Amino acid sequence: MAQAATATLDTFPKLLRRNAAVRGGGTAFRHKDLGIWQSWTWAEVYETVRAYAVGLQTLGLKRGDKIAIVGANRPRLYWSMMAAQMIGAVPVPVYSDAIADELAYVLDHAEVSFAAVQDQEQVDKLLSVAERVPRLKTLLYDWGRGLRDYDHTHLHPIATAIEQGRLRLSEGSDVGKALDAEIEAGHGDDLSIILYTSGTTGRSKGVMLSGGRSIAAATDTVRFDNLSDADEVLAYLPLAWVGDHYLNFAQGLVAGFCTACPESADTAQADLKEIGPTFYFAPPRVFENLLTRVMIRMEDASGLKKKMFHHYIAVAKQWGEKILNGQEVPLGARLSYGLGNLLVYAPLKNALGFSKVRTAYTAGEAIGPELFSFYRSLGMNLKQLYGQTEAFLYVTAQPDGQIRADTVGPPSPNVDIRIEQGTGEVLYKSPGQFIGYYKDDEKTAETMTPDGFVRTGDAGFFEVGTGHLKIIDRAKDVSKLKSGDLFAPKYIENRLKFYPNIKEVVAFGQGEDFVSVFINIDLTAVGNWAERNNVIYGSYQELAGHPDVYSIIAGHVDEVNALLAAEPMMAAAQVRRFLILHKELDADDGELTRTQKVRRGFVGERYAPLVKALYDGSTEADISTEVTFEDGRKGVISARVKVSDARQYPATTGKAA
Amino acid sequence: MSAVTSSALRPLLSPALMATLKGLGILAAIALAIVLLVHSGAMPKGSIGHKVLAAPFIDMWDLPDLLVQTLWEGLVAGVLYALIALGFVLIFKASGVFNFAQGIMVVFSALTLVGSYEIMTQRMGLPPGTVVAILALMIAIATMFVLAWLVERIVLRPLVNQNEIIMLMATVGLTYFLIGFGEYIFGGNPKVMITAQLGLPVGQTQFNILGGRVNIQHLDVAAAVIASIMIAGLAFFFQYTRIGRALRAVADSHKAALSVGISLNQIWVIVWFTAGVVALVTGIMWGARSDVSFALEIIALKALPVLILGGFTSVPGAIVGGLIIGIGEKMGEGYWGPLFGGGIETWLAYVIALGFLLFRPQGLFGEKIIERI
Amino acid sequence: MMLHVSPTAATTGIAKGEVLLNVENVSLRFGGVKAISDVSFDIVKGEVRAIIGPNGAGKTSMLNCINGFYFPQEGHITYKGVRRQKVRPHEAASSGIARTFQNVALFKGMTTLDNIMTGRTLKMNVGLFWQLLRHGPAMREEIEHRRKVEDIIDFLEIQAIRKIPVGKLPYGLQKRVELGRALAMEPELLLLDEPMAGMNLEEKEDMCRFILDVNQTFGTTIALIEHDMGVVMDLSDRVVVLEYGRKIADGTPDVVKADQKVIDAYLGVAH
Amino acid sequence: MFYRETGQFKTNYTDDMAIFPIRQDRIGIAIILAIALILPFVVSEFVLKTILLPFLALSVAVIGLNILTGYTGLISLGSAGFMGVGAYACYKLTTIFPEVNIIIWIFASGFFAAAVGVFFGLPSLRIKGLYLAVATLAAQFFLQWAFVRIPWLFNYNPSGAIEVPLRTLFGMPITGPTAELEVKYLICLGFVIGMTWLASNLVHGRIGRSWMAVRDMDIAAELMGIKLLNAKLLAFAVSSFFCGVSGALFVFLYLGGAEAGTEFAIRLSFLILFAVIIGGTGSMIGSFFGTAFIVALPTILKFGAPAIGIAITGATAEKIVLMIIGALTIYLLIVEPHGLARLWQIMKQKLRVWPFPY
Repeated sequence: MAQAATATLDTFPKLLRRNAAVRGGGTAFRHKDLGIWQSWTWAEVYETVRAYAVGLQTLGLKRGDKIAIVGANRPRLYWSMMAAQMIGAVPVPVYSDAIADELAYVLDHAEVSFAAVQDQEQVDKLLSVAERVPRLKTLLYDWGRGLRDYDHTHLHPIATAIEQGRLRLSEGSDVGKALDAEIEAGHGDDLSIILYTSGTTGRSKGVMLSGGRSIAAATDTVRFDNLSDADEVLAYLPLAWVGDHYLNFAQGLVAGFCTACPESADTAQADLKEIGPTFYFAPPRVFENLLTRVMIRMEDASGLKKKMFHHYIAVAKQWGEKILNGQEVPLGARLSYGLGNLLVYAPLKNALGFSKVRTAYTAGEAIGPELFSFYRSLGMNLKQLYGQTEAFLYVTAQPDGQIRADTVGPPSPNVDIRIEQGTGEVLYKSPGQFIGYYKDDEKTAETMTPDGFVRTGDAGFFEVGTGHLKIIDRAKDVSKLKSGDLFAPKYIENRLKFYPNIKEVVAFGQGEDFVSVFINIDLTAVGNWAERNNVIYGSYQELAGHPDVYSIIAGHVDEVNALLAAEPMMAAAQVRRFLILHKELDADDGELTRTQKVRRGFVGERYAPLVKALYDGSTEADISTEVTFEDGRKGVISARVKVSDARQYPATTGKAA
Repeated sequence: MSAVTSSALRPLLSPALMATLKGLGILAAIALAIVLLVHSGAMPKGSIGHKVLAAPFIDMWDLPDLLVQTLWEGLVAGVLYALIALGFVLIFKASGVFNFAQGIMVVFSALTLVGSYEIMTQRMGLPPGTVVAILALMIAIATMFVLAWLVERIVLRPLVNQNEIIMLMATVGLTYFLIGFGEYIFGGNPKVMITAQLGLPVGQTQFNILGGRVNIQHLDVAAAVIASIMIAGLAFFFQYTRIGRALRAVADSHKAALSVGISLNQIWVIVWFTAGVVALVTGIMWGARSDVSFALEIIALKALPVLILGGFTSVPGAIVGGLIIGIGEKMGEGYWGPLFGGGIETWLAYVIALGFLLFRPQGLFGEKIIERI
Repeated sequence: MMLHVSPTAATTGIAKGEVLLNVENVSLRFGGVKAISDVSFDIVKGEVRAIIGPNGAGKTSMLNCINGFYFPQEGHITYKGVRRQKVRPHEAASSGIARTFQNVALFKGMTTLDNIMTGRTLKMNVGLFWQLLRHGPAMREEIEHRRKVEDIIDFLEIQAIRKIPVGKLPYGLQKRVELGRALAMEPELLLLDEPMAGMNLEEKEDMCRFILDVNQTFGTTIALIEHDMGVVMDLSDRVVVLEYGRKIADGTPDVVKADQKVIDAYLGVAH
Repeated sequence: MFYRETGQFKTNYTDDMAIFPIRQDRIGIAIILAIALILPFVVSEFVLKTILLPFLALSVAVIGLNILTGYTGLISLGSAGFMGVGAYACYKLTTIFPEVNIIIWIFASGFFAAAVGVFFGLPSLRIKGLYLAVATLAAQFFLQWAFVRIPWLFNYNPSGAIEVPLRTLFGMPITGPTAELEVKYLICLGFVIGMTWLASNLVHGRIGRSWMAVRDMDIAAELMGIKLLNAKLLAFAVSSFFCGVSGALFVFLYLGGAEAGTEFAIRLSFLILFAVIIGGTGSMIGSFFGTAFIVALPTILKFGAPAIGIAITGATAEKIVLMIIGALTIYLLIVEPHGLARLWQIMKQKLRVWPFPY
């Protein structure tokens, strides 16, 4: 059926119409609101979106117009996208926690004339940048608290827009017919959405995606993971991120599964548990935080329980993955694992809300092998994928049975990959790949090769024998030490970040004599350690500078150096000096991207005195930095940071490479 | 005694006096109304109204000797109620615990006394007499001390700062434990108090007055005297000894008590021990009037209405309340009881207390509570 | 989502800007101690009225008179044009006066949800029979009011603590729940006794926002006692200043701030 | 550990406000009910008679007192008296109108107890705490006296006791000496289930919230528009109703004609209060725990000790039982002043968050 239908199902509105017809009674959306899971069937959503589309038309939204979507995951914001697409307008989801400056840039660049936002907070934010976004005329909001006394000439509740649309649809059949015509007028090659990438450098770029390609890509992966309308996901990732748009929106419409929206950010964890999704995606740091919390909570358990927990976790470590992969396992081990499942794994998954997860993905950065196999050993089918906004997510993904922590798997269905000679850069051609960057042909040309391949900017190679792709680092970041030895900063950073005590690492070494790193400690993990050892601290800064903390981190660096020494290509790039930063790297200060990736260059400039200290042999250095608080105020923090030396290991396998 | 108690009474006098005057006024009005009703013929002889409102008073007038006898018996019962209530008040003041076990401590202590006397004379072959009785008395006192110490250690200390209901239930638990323990050690059969052996007077004297005869048990006189001495002694103890002052301080504030240099735990032991001794004295008196057995438990509960009348924290209140209940109960039983088929003694005290509660919830000597929000 | 809690103003006939409550020459004594002497002021429908003054000035006693915990010995309180005789707290409640307390008077053993549901008691009237069965009208009523309570929970952003016993909540959240409980009564006059006492800056800002939102969204008249002068000046339309049970000033925040008596008695001393 | 709540979400308020919102709890309740139904056919007559029947009959009274004490915060020491009212009311009703089914009368006798309860609850408006406890003692002693002294109540039987007549349901004897124990048990069980259902319905709704509001903070409750007198009297009425039904069950289905006047003595009042406190105030399930504690413990001690070879006479056993009940009560209060229900709750919470400790 799908095959025959896809020919015409080339836009999301058409898919929505299909879902309403095929599974009208099936649940399309849930939202924990007013204490219960409000639910909408596909038929209801279709009806509502139609009404909303007419309402938007009435307010003046036209084909080709851009409408910004700002807010948390809420059904009405998803419907805003659907309704806009229904009449040929282009939704532009924007990160809701973006600061005013970024927001103004994106809205202006995208030439939005409409915006559908969540609540007063977003309305205020948009109004505050209104002068810089001259085209923005009409605001719609989902939740009206505090907005009662606002000037409502250009401000409308979404509910009212829907009501008006409904009214017009009921007035005469020609309105409905006109709408049907609009749906039909939509074409697979039309611009479907613009997703702004946060970008590790410079301003955000608007990635243009077409409906036809998006659907083609989603159809492939839905089949790849056997997703169906019996599945359920919890939408908690930022709306503006490709992951949410792909995994929840596109796959949801293609497979017809139910998308559940949490009540609020505070309750997301509890809501996850209530819903019990069957398909789950989270970046490695989420899994890492969860594991850290698990371990911390277990610290407080009684001795016997702790013993039991660790015993069965060890059993799982030994046998769990093998059992999950369907390998041969002795009966005794199977029994022991079964008992562990009863006592530990299943209850643990239940406590985390993962009981019903059939397929889980992680992506975005490298995941620690320990971390990865922890979840897999519990019987949770966690896999890795490698993707990009420009590809509309999937470039590679791990099929069941070929799952490893150190690769990102073979190419996804219908994806071609080639590795550029010399630079090692990964290029791909995928069904979902983008049309181009919005209003930036230059960048588009840089990224897309004439033969239609897209540059990922990442360096990697195919593993011989398995055909799995391995990503080392950003292609432009892979560089050489003064000695000419290879220096892949990300590789070192990731190795260090696998330790729960370390939250963030920035490695330096390009053109230098040796490698050195900045370290951010993880306040939760180290704070917990401090509590248990009666170490008193008043602030992050104080804890970071504590001598005992330095010696803990030195231990981790030491271990990583030993690991690096064992790898021929990396042995020369051991960490010689490190320091623990006095503040947490923060997206508000521009040190991280909105997706929490380190902006290495920026950090290097910002903390230049510290970098200098790493290489000039001094044992401490003074630094003062300007910080931005949540409310936009700025302040300065100053500190004296200690620099520490790390132990070096001889290359164990000799300099073969 | 008078000097001591009156100084303790002084601050309470004005509200108490007011209440008493008010009460007397109301009583006088009621009496006048009854007289008028009877004289106007509205209540013919034999009518319910006459039976309830007039006949008992006419009886009192006609047989004054019986009235005196009843009043005396009420007085003695009242003194004993007052003693039990006193034990409650002591503990409540010092530790805020409503000691439900006070009544059972009365029985338990008396049983220890009689029981150890029995064991010494019958099983150990010691010669019956005053010497052994005094020895038994000392054993009983020692037992009460051990009990106080154990209660502080095992019950109060772990439960400190729990709410009053929990504390009450703990003492109810203690009650059950003591009943079981007492019966287990000394057997469940009623025992006879060793009245004579303790040197208490027995026998009775008859007075011919008011055209009739009034029987006065010597023991009752002794009971009244001993109770009075006891109360005076306690008042003296509270007023003039260091520990006594600490105890009073603790009632006001725990910190103040600590500043006197006595730990709260010690205070509790002392208070419970004191209450134990009071219980022992009560037990001897009561045991001499009837048998010693746990059937006395019901009588011990009578202290509760006494407390309601007098307030949980007032020593004079306990005394006055005890007398009112004792006399009221005997008069009620004697003059109105037959109208209800007798036996109203079991509940009359409570109903009297209830009546008071409805019209003066703070008790006879309590201050009017202003609830500030 | 639009809020479903509707202001009751429409039914009372007192228009915005008219006098809702008038305190005339009220005096209150405890035994010989005078807590309030001859105080008069009015509260106008729709305004935020602050009552300020040093400790012991009689502010809380004033609120207690208004909602029936105390009966003033002299003077009158006129509410909605009716001069009140002795009014019991529950009667004050049914006439549309709600209240929060200085030291949080929540029902500690109950959840946030149940606490706020309690605020709906007056609006619920299905009898014992259906309550026993918890079906039919009783359940319908329960659900109807649950919806309204959920609106309040949403409004105050306390979804995450919906089913947690309030005794376990931090102080700031308890205050918020208490406000929620008062709002559940859909009051016409809301008395807030130091709504921001013991809160940190962020919590105070939140609470300010909620109070203003309540005032604007539902048109609820608010009388509040507060110590934080900044908050008072920001929030209130008019301020009455008490000292030792007497009124020493009354007017807009600016006027009061400039009043020499106030500066001497209060601002100069306490802050 | 056995609680796997992931994926249990509520899409409407009816489900969300259900008394057992967690599926595993519902399954547990179903299992317990199933066991309760087959229990009389598998246990010995002795267990049925000395443990199960008094357990069921008393549990209704314990729930009743829990409504008053646990939910509304008012202490009563007169529960046995109110039970007596139920028993005598039922006796009078069934002897005056023998043609009406006894089950209806057992239920109806609750109304008489409720009326008496309201009367004795009147002082509760003005007095609180221990003072109220003493006031309810007045009820206890007065009622106890009335049961003995008013011969009309026991139909002038020379024994001075209720003589439970033979009554049938569908032709099957359910009360009186010829009734089968199993039948009595099942009737009792029916009452217990029904009354528990009613009680938990009540405490989960507006009335229950009013009670708890009065208990937790009466000033604030009044401010919510709750009339304190009404709420308290209603609590007295409902509580006494439950006690009354319990009393009728106690005499008609458990004692079956023993001398009832002495059964409803102050000690029983205390036992019921014990059960409430030990079981856990403000908890339905706690009421059952508490009842089990006070009913089963004495029997187990009395008959269990000889069974495992400890030779004690019945009389000694009774004394030891008293000691143990007393000591255990104190111990429990120290370990968990909020009763067995709190322990159960903690355990349940542990199971829910397993393997985590909190």
